[in-house]
Amino acid sequence: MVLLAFLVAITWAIIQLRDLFAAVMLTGIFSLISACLFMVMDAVDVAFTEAAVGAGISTILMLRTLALTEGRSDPRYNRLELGPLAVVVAIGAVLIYGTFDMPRFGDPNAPIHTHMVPRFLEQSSEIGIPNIVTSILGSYRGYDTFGETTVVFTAAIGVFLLLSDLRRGRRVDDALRDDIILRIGAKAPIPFIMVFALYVQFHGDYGPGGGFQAGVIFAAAIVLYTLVFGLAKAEKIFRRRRLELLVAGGVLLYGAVGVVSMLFGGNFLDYNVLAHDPVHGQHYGILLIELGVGITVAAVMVSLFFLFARRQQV
Amino acid sequence: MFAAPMIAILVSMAMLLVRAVKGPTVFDRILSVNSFGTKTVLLIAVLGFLTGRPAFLDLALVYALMNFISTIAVLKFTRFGSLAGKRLRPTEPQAADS
Amino acid sequence: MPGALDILSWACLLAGSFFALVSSLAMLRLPDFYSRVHGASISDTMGAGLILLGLVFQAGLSLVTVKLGLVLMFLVITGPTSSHTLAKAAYRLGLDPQLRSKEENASSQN
Amino acid sequence: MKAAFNLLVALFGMWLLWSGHYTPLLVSIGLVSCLGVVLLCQRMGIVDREALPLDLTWRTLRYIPWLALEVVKSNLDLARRVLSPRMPISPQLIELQATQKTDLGLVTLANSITLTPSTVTIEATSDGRLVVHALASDIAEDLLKGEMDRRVTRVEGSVAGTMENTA
Repeated sequence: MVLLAFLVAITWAIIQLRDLFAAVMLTGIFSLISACLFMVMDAVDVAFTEAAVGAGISTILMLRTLALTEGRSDPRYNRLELGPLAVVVAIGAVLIYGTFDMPRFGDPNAPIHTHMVPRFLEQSSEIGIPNIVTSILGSYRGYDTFGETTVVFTAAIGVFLLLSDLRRGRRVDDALRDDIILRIGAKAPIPFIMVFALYVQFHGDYGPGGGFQAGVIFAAAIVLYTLVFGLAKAEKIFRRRRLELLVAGGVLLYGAVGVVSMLFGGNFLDYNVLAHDPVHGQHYGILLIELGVGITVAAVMVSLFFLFARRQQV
Repeated sequence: MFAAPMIAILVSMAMLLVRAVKGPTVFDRILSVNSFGTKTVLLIAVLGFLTGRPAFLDLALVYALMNFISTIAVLKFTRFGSLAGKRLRPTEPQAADS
Repeated sequence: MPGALDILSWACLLAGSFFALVSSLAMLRLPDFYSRVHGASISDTMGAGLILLGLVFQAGLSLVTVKLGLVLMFLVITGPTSSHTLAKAAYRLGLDPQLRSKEENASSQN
Repeated sequence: MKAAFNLLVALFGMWLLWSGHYTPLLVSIGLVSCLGVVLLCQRMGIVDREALPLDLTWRTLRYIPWLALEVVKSNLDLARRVLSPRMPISPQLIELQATQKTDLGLVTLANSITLTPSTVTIEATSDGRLVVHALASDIAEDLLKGEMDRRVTRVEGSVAGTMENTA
């Protein structure tokens, strides 16, 4: 409740603020609070994603975008538009009306608890993966997740096409190497962040986490490196072609798992056939597709960051 | 009993929120966001114990991490971008080494 | 049954909460940006340290303890790094700290 | 090479402590991951003595409790200042010359100063010049006495033989 009040307060503040920079900072807080809310509602995996994506990467990307714009919103666009307001209020009212029909949060008699959840839980224990979210996403709804990965892939290609044919401007050496405190303070954590990302990657079955989150965290480590040691150096290590290969490679890995399971005589993305024991098969299958997701997400994030960073230098 | 730290953290979050909205300089805002992030880490750690799922600590670490990286990113931005001087008297960032 | 460990743990948690509050209060009350950095660093050190320590006592000796320790270590390494970078950026961009010379200070205290 | 090996050990140690699942599959994945990260970091050029000063000596171990005590003391002091209605503060900038020989030592000192509330390092350059913002004059005088600097130099002295300045 308190958190919700915070959310309302902060939204109001964001709307009121003229200074876009301040607005971005407040957006950061907004996503921190909403992640707390997800936590309170026990949706750990969602909170995890929000933590990685909302609080971290999107703030950075928004700032990069801000660097390309003027930094202040035009007051002319801030008049109260009655038409859109009415539409929004109407839709909001309809949505709220809709929630009246919805069972109360945590109501054991809700349809989702009587029909879906037991099925998922049953399936999940049959698959032998402790984290139910992962098993649902990776196995039961493997197609959907495959689709989502493809969406990330397609979106990335779109952004690449939009941004990549920029005129090459002068290169600024934007390294912060002279800053000894930052250099040492950032150098030490980078490898640990990377290992932590891989831990999140491979323990998606047991705890909150998985490919999406791991990809973002891994990308964050590279972003940190780029920030401290400069874009030029980072691009030399993470070459563009290779990143693009990885973006595609991740999706292909996911697809390949599906195809291989077909070759073994199962359905597309039916991991049971990957090993003698269906439980192990499921395990390997999810591990592999999560790896595919992770690779794609990490590569997309890093490429996006590079693109924005390069653009700022032009 | 975990309620006491939770309430304390929430109250201090509210105070930080006030500071973040008030500014007055961009750095005040960045500082508040950074501090807010630390509070979030603590809140999640305490919440994890409250609900008896210490696996939440992974999440707390991710927050600590993202908080650090985004602070650095924001700072780098203020140093090289053109925006930071809005409310300050902008001076040229000094050359590579002083 | 609340053992000595429990009491210690609660003492730590409560003290940590107290410092977290003081830190935010400092953020509100202190007059300029540079002094607010000090305020923020209270919660980075004492607030976080004590609360996490309290949780360590709750957890007993297990992997959770190690994780808590690592979280604290990470905070301790990155906290000063980011506040220094922040202060430095402000300084270099020409945000002047509000200073008070010794004489003024002496007169204001009298 | 030694640094890389140290890093590998540290990373794998962290993996084991963090993971808590010791199936052969996961442990081997962990080992491979750590190896991969070490190789990647080596390409990024961030594997050196500076990044991971593992050779803790007993002097370091003695420094940490001292620092912790200092932090607690100054926290109490700052809390008192903030809570008292008059807020007896007199912010000032001071400069001090650090005596550490390596960047790592200097950073240790600078971060120790920042970690202690009511003092924040604003500038630190490789030649050992620090600019510090202190919240009150007595705190500044305390710092200028150089107790912390001496202690950090002593810690550094014990490991300085094995490392050269990488700056």
